[in-house]
Amino acid sequence: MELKNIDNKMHLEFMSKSTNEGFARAVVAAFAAQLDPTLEELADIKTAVSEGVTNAIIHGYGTSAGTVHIDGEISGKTLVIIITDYGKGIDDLSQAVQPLFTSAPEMERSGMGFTVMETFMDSMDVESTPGVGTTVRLSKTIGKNH
Amino acid sequence: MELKNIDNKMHLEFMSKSTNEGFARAVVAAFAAQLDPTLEELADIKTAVSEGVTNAIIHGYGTSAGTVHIDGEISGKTLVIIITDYGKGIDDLSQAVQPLFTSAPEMERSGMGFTVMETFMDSMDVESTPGVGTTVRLSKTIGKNH
Amino acid sequence: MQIQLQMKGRTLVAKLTGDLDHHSAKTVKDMLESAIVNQSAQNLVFDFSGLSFMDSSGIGVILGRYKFIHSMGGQVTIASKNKTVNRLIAMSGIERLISVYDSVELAVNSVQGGK
Amino acid sequence: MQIQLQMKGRTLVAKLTGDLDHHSAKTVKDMLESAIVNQSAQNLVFDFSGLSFMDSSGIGVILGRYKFIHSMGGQVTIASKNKTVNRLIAMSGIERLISVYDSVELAVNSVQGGK
Ligand SMILES: Nc1ncnc2c1ncn2[C@@H]1O[C@H](COP(=O)(O)OP(=O)(O)O)[C@@H](O)[C@H]1O
Ligand SMILES: Nc1ncnc2c1ncn2[C@@H]1O[C@H](COP(=O)(O)OP(=O)(O)O)[C@@H](O)[C@H]1O
Repeated sequence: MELKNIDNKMHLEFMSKSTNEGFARAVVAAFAAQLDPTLEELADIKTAVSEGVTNAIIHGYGTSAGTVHIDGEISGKTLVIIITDYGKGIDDLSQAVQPLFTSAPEMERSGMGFTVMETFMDSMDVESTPGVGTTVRLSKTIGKNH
Repeated sequence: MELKNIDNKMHLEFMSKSTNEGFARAVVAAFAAQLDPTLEELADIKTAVSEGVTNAIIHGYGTSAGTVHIDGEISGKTLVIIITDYGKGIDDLSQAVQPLFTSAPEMERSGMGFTVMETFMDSMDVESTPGVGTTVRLSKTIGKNH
Repeated sequence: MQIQLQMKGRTLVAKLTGDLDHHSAKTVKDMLESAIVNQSAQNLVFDFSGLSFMDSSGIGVILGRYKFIHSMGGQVTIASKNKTVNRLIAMSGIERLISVYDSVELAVNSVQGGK
Repeated sequence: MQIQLQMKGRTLVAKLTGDLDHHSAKTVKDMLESAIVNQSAQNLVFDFSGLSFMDSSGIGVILGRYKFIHSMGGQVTIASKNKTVNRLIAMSGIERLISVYDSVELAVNSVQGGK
């Protein structure tokens, strides 16, 4: 059983276009700012969000039009960010999260996206259904290391 | 008949809390940044958004919990921002938009919110249904005065 | 929002740093009210040189303090070079009651009758 | 994203300013590729001192240029003091191929064999 009081909540939707990667980072950074993160914590969060959003745009939707969804939640000092796409989904999830695995080497992808999200945040959970879409849930508690 | 090609689109929802006024300004500013506005144009947009969001929070929802919605749209050099609440609505709309009219003088409201939105943006349209909610549609074309 | 308070003679100079919106208005109001009373300030100068943002909630804060100071026979002025803030002030009509100056020095001098 | 290109001997120094993400990666890739060919650059130094953001798309850009330069017998180094960027680089394992230095000078000297 998990109990939590949600102090603040936001939901964002935007078109699956690469111009919106920077926009998504700015939105999550502005939301996280309420927790008074250090510059390094904020950089970690922005980097992780950038990975998730880029994946939704290039792997989830690719050349087809779509909408990326981000949910943000603050409970106490903990930030939860959920990135969802209704794109093509991931067939082999345990392979996908391996460091250096990429299905798009021709796009110069490094296969480090999931590894970055996992390392820069406290937790990462991925749910994906082929043909339906992908949800990445990231969380980070601010002020742990100071 | 109005025809337009939408270049970018976003939708934001957040809790009706005054902490989110600054968040909403930051989100719209980050979205508008794609249009390369001058600092003054950006300040105008942020001020107008702040008025609309503050109204939704204090007049629309007041002490009851609610969600504020913002839609953003970019077509060419034109930014459209739509702020919606599902709060108490406005009985007398033509009175409400008068400069200096406020129903909350005890909160030190100045009654200038609608006037600011109208002046700082190119257009403002308000739709409100008592007991249902209020929608304010603001638009501004960037680069008009330079 | 940060507020720095300073007495110059019988004039309270309040320097606001950050965003003056509905969210911060209540704090600003409370801090100014208690400072005016505790320091027996006669006049009030708003120093907006550190303000990064203001909306019409700021107009309410200015006007509220003006009413109190004015009822005691004092004066209120504003130091602001911020274009958007100054447009807001002009638009609201409070310029007829409260003058806006380029610098804190000019704003203070004006309420103290050039002394 | 802005790119400033400069030749130091046979080394191309590329200073990136702004955000290096998937959105800007393609432009950076194209500009570096044509500069390397046009200037007959042997080595490449990434100057990340002006970088405000980088994610794993940047790793792809670095690795892609490394492969090309390396196949021609040249070397790639990076000048970066940005903590988050350096953690990304370390995490990706490319540090085994590409050294990271505190300054452009050190990064250039290293590929030019201390000359
Ligand atoms: N949202 C997504 N939708 C579909 N496939 C995805 C998604 N996110 C990741 N993947 C798959 O997982 C792989 C690994 O992702 P990642 O670690 O981020 O590396 P990269 O983006 O560099 O390929 C991707 O190459 C892709 O095949
Ligand atoms: N979203 C809203 N929901 C309900 N009432 C509103 C809303 N927005 C504005 N109003 C009404 O219109 C009046 C005028 O609004 P405005 O010009 O912004 O001035 P102020 O916010 O200072 O009162 C408000 O006092 C309120 O009665």
